[in-house]
Amino acid sequence: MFRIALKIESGLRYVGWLVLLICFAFFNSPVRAAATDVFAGQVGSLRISGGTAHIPVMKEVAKLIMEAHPDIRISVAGGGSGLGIKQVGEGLVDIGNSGRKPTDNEMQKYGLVLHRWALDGVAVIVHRDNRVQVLTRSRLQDIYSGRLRNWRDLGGVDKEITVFTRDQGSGTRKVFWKKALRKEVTTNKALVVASNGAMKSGVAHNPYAIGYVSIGFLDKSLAAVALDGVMPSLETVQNGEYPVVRGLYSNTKGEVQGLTKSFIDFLFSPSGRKIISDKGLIPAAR
Amino acid sequence: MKRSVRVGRPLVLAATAVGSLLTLAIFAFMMMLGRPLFSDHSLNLLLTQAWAPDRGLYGIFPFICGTLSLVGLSLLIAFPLSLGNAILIHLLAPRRLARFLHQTIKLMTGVPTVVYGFVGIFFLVPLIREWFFRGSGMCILSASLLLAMLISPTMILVFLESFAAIPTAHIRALEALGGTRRQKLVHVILPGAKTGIITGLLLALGRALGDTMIALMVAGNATAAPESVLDSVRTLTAHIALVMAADFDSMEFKTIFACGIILYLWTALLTLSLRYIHYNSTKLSHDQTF
Amino acid sequence: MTRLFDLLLYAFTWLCGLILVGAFGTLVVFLLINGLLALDFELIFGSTAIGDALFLKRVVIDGLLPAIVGTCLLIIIALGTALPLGLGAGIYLAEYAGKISKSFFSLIFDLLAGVPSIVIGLFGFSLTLYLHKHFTSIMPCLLISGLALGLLVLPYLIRSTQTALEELPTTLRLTAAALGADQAATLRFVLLPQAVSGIFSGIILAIGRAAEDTAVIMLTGVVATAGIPRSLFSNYEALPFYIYYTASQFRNQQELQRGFGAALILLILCALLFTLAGLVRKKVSKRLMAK
Amino acid sequence: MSKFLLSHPVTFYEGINACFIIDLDMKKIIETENLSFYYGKRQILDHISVGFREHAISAITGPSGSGKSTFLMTINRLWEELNGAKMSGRVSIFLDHEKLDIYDRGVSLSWLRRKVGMVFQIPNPLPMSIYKNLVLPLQMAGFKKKEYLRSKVETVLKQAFLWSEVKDRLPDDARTLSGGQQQRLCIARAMILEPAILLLDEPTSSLDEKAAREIETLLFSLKKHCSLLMVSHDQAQVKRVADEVLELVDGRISELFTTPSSIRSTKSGIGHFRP
Repeated sequence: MFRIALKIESGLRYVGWLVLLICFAFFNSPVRAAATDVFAGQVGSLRISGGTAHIPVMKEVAKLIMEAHPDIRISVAGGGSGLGIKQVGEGLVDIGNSGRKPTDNEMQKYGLVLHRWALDGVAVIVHRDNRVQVLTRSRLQDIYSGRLRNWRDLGGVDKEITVFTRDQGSGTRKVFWKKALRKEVTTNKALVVASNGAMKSGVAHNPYAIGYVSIGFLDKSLAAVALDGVMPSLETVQNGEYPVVRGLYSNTKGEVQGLTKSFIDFLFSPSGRKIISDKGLIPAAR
Repeated sequence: MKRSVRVGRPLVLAATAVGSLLTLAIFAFMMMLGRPLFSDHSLNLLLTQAWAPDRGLYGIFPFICGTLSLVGLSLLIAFPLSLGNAILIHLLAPRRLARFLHQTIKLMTGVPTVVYGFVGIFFLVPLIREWFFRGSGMCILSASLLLAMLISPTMILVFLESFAAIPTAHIRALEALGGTRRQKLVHVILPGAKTGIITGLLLALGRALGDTMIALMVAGNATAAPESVLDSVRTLTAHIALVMAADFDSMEFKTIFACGIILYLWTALLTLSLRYIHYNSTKLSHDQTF
Repeated sequence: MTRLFDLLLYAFTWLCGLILVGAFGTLVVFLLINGLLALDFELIFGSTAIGDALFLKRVVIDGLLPAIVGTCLLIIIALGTALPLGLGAGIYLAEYAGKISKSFFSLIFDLLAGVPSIVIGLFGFSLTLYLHKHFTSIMPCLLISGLALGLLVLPYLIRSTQTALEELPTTLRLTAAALGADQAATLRFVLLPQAVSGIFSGIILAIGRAAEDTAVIMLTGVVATAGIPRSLFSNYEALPFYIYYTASQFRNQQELQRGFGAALILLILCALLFTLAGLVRKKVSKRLMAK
Repeated sequence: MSKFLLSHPVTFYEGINACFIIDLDMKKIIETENLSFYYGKRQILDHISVGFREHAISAITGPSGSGKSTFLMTINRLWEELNGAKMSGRVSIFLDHEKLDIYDRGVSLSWLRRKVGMVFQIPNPLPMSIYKNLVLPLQMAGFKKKEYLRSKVETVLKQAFLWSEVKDRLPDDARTLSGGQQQRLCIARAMILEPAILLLDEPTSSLDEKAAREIETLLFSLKKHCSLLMVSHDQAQVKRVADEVLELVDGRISELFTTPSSIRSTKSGIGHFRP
């Protein structure tokens, strides 16, 4: 008898928990960010791919929207600018990001519409313990071409330089190659990574590494290198002192509409601009 | 009942046919999509040139070298390691320890390769970087060590199976002659397990050739052909994974189909040689019994 | 001389054992140290309330839930398509095939078993591109990945079905035949029920393989952020890709911790599956021995 | 012990194309004509022509390797499940006194094997419950009704003197039974399809004396339900149970004789030879 009572009691406890859980699920309604109200009532999915410098902003915006509106699904993939342009052109994604302006050829072929929502710089980075934190562009060329192999020659420790570079489709690579390396060919001994994020963590965890990332990825875990005496930062990029700058683009095929339009519009809204500057980039006007 | 006879056979035959067609379709598709490579560029250039898209060179020679050196080194590490472990478990270790080792190795076959890669990046790479004067730690050596860990369990299990398959009569005969454990090993077990050892080696080779994640995460993916074990390399598999994320109308994108075809052919060759060895050994044992 | 050889042999083999177990131990301990602390509800559900997440009321962004769900869905699709094919082909090879067709088809399936997973992923990807040209709505997605993974695990299923049937004692077949069973009835009433645990161990191995593989899904539609997929045609997240992605893209210590947690979860999951498969196999062979 | 007198050889031909008929009035159940059998290149049976009586226990004896078991397998065509075997000649069975060539194209294997049951040397219950073992042949033949299956199980278990021993443990694994019980179970399993002929391949050789005797008694009682053809190398057993005996040596007929008991029961024991 006692045993049965015990069983019932524990059973009840179960039910209690379940009820609590369900209440929790249904009444704990999310605090809706007013900024995403334009998405209210919209359903469907949005596919985004391409440039990896865009990812932190894209993820944050997607998170904000999806949390407030569970009926909307936004997927964010990397792949690089080249892939982004190609995929949006082929209709594989709704928004293709690129860290460079699509070429005229690309724009014509696919009928792309560009949305430049941020200004960005490409910063040279080293490990934060590295003593070498100032370089001239010709020194940088020496390092990336493989003519200069040891940090000792630059006043650093006696260790081989590990050169990081990006894959062929990267917009960051293209901008860096054109504006920082002045089209110097990169050594084929360089380690190749596939995204800004990978470049950042690769350099941050290797005391003898050098690489380059979007300034949005700069933080205390690594050291930015002053190029020709100019430290890469929001100000120097904005006032044009820092030489390696570019726009961040979100490209669509034809004029935007529906969910895609709302998403792009959000990037230019005050809350969108806030996210962009929170992520270390300079919001651009339409 | 009657109906199940009539339906059953065509049904399973259809399943077999679909499975086989898919297998062949893999090859056909890669040939189809990689065709421009064979017509525009001579195959020779593709296989011997360096990789420098900036200069219009789309050779995958460095990646072939990278793959072979990585796989070669990992086999060089894994083979003695596996043989030693197999001998230890089969012959030398006390029973309980042997069972423990055996279980551990079986468990190791289940470790996902991405986990090896993950631990490699955060544990092995910094170690290698500090131990050696040069290099970034993301190199052939680090990747081979991990790859050796990945393929050893497979090899050990095949070795053990072939050790166990040696007729006890042969071993008893040697024991009756007063043979020591070492003599048993040298005169009976190793010669008797020759086919099994080669089989294990080839299986492990196939596994190492086909692995993507360890090379992709740990070997550094540099596009130069390697000169030392501390150099960073890109394997054919990693090349596919990396360039896949590039613009797919370009010449470089098409090279990944060449990589795919090469990998397919290599593994097919391995499968065929395994067949051949197996066929020969069964024929041999057949001849012996009659 | 002999002594020395013996000594060297002992030293060498023990060293080998030590190295391998040591390496594996290091791996496990390293993951445990770094990942154990991360293992909690927040790892899986992120900042979303558990109830909301489970009832799909809110999207889990900072947790592993979408990745875990994605991996489970992949397994279901892969097994759902590969199982009928694998069982059918395995039964055909074991029971119906003639000598020549048997050796032909087993060669083909051996080839398939040898194909690297990235090549299978490439096949899935190029198939998608090809289909996309004709039907624009087809893109890399959950369904494509699941199908490609199905192709990856197909040889495991075929082989295990075939061996499970072939290693059944001949007396079983003779007995059934003597009782008036034709081939189909023998299969349905006697052989398959007997082979079921052997086949089951193959299925578990296939699940482990599908859960673990990264290369295939990397090429066929997995992404870093997608939430729990709504349809078969959407992008998705998966556990092994999450680990790969975190390894190179983590932005802070918290994300790295989650990566360790995910690696630990995947390791435990696969180890469990492989152990289970081993136990089932053991039971089978024991039973057959008893017979 | 000597319940039967020593048998007398009726015919003994070093023979080719010999057809033996024990009794012209006798009702035959099985007849073979020029039956030869090859396994690979080896000849197992060499032009055997012989007939067996209805509702009797016919025994086949001979040294090991003389082709006894093979002979048995030609009668339910079980040899066709083995690889590398070849057969020539004719084998017929008589159902309702109508002769039927069992190698005729129209004969379905499943049907034949339901009509010609078989019990093996080593008891071979399938690895499933006792009940499942018994109903399996019926299920495979397409019977589904639960009550019918149950009643049939009870009937055959009673026929096989096994009912009282196993009626409470039908769901148990059949392999938990003793050897003798297992063999009786197998006989019951074969009988559940109500065969006209029951083939027995040394059914008692793996059992102890006591279990063997039980089986023998069982076989006696089964004579009224069907005709039994049994391979046995145990001469004493043959004397105890067989109504007629065929002795094979090297695939040929060495002796064919009827035992006194059957002479009594069939009036005439004279064999006739027809070239």
